[in-house]
Amino acid sequence: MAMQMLPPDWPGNFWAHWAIFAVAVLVFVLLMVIVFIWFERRAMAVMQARLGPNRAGPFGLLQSVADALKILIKEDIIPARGDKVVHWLAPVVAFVPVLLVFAVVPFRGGALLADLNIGILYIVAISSVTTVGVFMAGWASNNKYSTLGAMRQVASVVSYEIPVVLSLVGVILLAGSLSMQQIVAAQDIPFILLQPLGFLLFFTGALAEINRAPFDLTEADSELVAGYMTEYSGMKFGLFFLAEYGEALAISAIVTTIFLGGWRGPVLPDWLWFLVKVFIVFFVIVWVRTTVPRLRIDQLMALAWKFLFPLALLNLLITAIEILVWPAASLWVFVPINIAIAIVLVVLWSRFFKLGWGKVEV
Amino acid sequence: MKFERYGIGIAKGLSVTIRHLLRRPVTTRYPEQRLNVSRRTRGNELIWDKDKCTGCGTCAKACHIGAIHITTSTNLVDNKYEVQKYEVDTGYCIFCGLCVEACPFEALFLGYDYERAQYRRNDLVQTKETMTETPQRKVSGYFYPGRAARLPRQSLLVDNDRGQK
Amino acid sequence: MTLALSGKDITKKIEKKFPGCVAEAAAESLLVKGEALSEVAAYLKNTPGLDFDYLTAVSGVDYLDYFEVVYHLTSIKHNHSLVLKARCYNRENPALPSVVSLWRTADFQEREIYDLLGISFTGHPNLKRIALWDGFEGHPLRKDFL
Amino acid sequence: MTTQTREVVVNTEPFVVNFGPAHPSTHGVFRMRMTLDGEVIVDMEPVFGYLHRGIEKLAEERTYTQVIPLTDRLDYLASMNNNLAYCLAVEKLAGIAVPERAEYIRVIIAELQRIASHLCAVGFFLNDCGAFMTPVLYMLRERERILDLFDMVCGQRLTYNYMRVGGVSQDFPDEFIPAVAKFIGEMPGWLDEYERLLKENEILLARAKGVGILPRDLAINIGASGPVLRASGVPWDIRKADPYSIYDRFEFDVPVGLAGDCYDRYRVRVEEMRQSLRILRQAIKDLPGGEVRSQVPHLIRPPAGEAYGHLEGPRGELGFYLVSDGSIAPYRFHVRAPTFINLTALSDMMRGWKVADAIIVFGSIDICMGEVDR
Repeated sequence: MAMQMLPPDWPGNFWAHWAIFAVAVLVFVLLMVIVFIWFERRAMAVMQARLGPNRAGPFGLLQSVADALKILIKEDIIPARGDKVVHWLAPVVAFVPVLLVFAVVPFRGGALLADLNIGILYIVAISSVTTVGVFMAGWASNNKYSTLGAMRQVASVVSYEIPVVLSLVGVILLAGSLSMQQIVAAQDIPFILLQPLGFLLFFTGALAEINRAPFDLTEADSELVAGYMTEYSGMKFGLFFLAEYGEALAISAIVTTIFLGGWRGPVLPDWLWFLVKVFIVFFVIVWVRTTVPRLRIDQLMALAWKFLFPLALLNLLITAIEILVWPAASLWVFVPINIAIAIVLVVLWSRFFKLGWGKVEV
Repeated sequence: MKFERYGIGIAKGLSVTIRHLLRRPVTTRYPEQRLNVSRRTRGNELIWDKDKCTGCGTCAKACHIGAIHITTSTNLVDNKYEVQKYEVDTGYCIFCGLCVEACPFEALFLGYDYERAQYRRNDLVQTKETMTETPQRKVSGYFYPGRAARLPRQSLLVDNDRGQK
Repeated sequence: MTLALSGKDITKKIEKKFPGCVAEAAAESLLVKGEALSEVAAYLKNTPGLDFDYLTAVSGVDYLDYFEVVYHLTSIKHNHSLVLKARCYNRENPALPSVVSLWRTADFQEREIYDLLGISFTGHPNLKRIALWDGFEGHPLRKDFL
Repeated sequence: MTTQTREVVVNTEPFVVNFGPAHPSTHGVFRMRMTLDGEVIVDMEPVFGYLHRGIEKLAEERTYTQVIPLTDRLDYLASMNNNLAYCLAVEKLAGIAVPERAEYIRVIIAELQRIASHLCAVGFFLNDCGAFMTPVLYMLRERERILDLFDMVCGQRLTYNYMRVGGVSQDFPDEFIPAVAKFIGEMPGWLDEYERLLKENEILLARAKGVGILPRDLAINIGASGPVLRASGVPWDIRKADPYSIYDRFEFDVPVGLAGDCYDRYRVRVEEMRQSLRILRQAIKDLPGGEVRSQVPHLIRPPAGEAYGHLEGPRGELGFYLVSDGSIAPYRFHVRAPTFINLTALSDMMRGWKVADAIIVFGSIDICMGEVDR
């Protein structure tokens, strides 16, 4: 498929380009979050032998719109002795970085807001700002559950940042550049085949960072009621909800761009490929969330430091060796080798990886 | 966490959930689809047979909450007391069916209908007039197998019956 | 089949050890004087032949002129059971020695009897109301509670 | 199990958190006042009584038959067993014989109720571990089949009021036995699938194995009973130790755990479901015909005296201590509630573990507040 690349400042001058794409990103994110919420509830429902939303609109499509309206109307309670300004600011600080991440994601045929040559570095930097928002929420709600939840979020994000970044570095080595455009261009073979271990590490780490599925410690409803979101209601809670699903959308978009070859695909038009892959990745996230129980906070930490982090280093080492020693060899040769290495490493490492049992003599 | 099972347990769990994508959901959409209730269901109303009732008051004594209020005339007409007031306060009644079992003359039955919610509490009190058997107000087969035979068969989840439209 | 030991043949053993503490030995229960309760209970729990290590249930009954606390004891090793009773006669503040030190299962049950019947158990670690809130006066399960 | 001792360098000051009556995972209105040092639980004090309805006082002004609807409300997840335990106590008190067919019906219904109750226990426990609602919904689907059968037999789905002193209130309808046979045929398949969902799940193993251990002698000392006691390695099951009604005619075995941790309690409950299916198969096979209730006057007037009738409920030994003074109402009605007593060691099992473990330990004991508060 000939890669028709859109010129970077497509409609001529810079400001028109920026305006069009800013609006496109905003509409894309909000619309996709609404569809994601419906998609998750529907997919989980079918997997749990029930129906899911089917009352509002055909197949319940307007359900998330109805939820959004309901949340808009709901009264907005601010805890009495909480820190009012920080309480008001927290959802904004949590949601805005999620929007910023989409500036560098190439949607179709290389159309993106800003073709930064440090695409991935920008994504990793911006996505860790949400943690500040979450901690502000935890602190400002003057509620024990929120503080516990916020501290757990900070601890988990800090410890999962490193395996995530290291697994991305493996991809950068292969693609030869940080910019998302180049990465998509370099993916004649989707990097998921070349970097299976990198994909596993990134996916697990990303799940922990957006605290979904087995790592949803921060708003573990069975322990901390709703974690840092306990004291929020009305539109502020809506923003946090938007942020959570926005992050899931961001992670799916990043995984599609980096590991599944972005908008490139044989038959279908390129924008459709991007959407299909994003939905597939999100389905996997929902699928894991439906099945797997939750990890305890100290197991979460131990998994990050004792399992993901060493494996990420090893993966980086192996990729580097491969690139240096056989630059010329066609990449298809490496696919079976890398998959085999990934399996061996996981088996070997999990042989003697054992968590402390967490009972503290008190 | 021992991973020496290398994530096989998680994979098995995932295989179970994905398999449910191909199965029909088990739930029924209530207002549109309705399940047939059991033939012996203890619906939330009582049905009283005027001519069989002799006004003996055994049902009122059997009720451990005192939800049945009955007053009869004092004179005996062909060994029956003429019942002036017969009220059941279904707000108090827990539908345990002890009154139906206690009635020696088969004059009291439980209803088959389960949608009798009211907006005001004293609408819950069933008086003599609203307790007779009518085509809408069917009698449940509780404690009387003969009447159960006339009711539709119960839709059982064991037979994968999701109720009819 | 759990063999229910009759009060009579247990009394002979107990009389030898603690003379004069068995008030009355019925067919299937054994009435012990209030103050001798803890020694007899300890004896029943620790002697090798009996070793009632499992206190199934503690129930209080208000017979108007005295309160009676009934201990259903079971031995898991020998699979036999015994019903031990103790009475306290004054109604203002009835008291009995607590058996929490022997069987921790009595902890909540004695608190419940204290809460609903008003029998206080001396030696109980934290004897306070369990089913009702602390400000509640009176003991509902007493026959004269209206 | 290795425990790391940790000397406290930074003197953190423990704070008290109320896992209050209205908390998503307290299985009803139950409050835990926890003193926490960071995430680690230093001490925990259970507070209950929010659901206290004074059932023991209510029973004293009702006739022996009118008390049966009250026993439905004790352990509302296994109310058939409550009815049965009460009827056994009254039959022991008044010396009433129960016809053969009624005995078999009681065993069939009690074992179906045990499966339904264990499904609840396992479903809510896995949900507390964090598996987001999937085990609960699979469990509700299985339990729905049993509730349909109970609805067919006695007309209600939760408060059955089905057993009577001297037998059962009504006989089975004729389409009941084929439905139960179909259920017994399918249930092992559903159970295997339910197990494949989470049985060897590494995260569940990590969260539940070795957590909240109840040692064997402490389990006996606190008078624990049911799966909690058997998971700690004590093979004590009233159906085997003191067989009531006709349980001595069925052969089944008693699953016993080893370590007494949350995972063992979960495994013991799942194994017990399989054993109940085994009993059901035998009971269905030789269900005799005949009367379902012996001739009992409507107002039973047992001779003055006392009796303690107990049975092996899904949550443990459920006993009724009845004192009768010869009148038509029980003089004293005391319930030996298994979960009320199983909670005695809750603080010992939780001390030293983290907040997330507290929820799992509490979930694995499978309490039912109706029975705890009475």
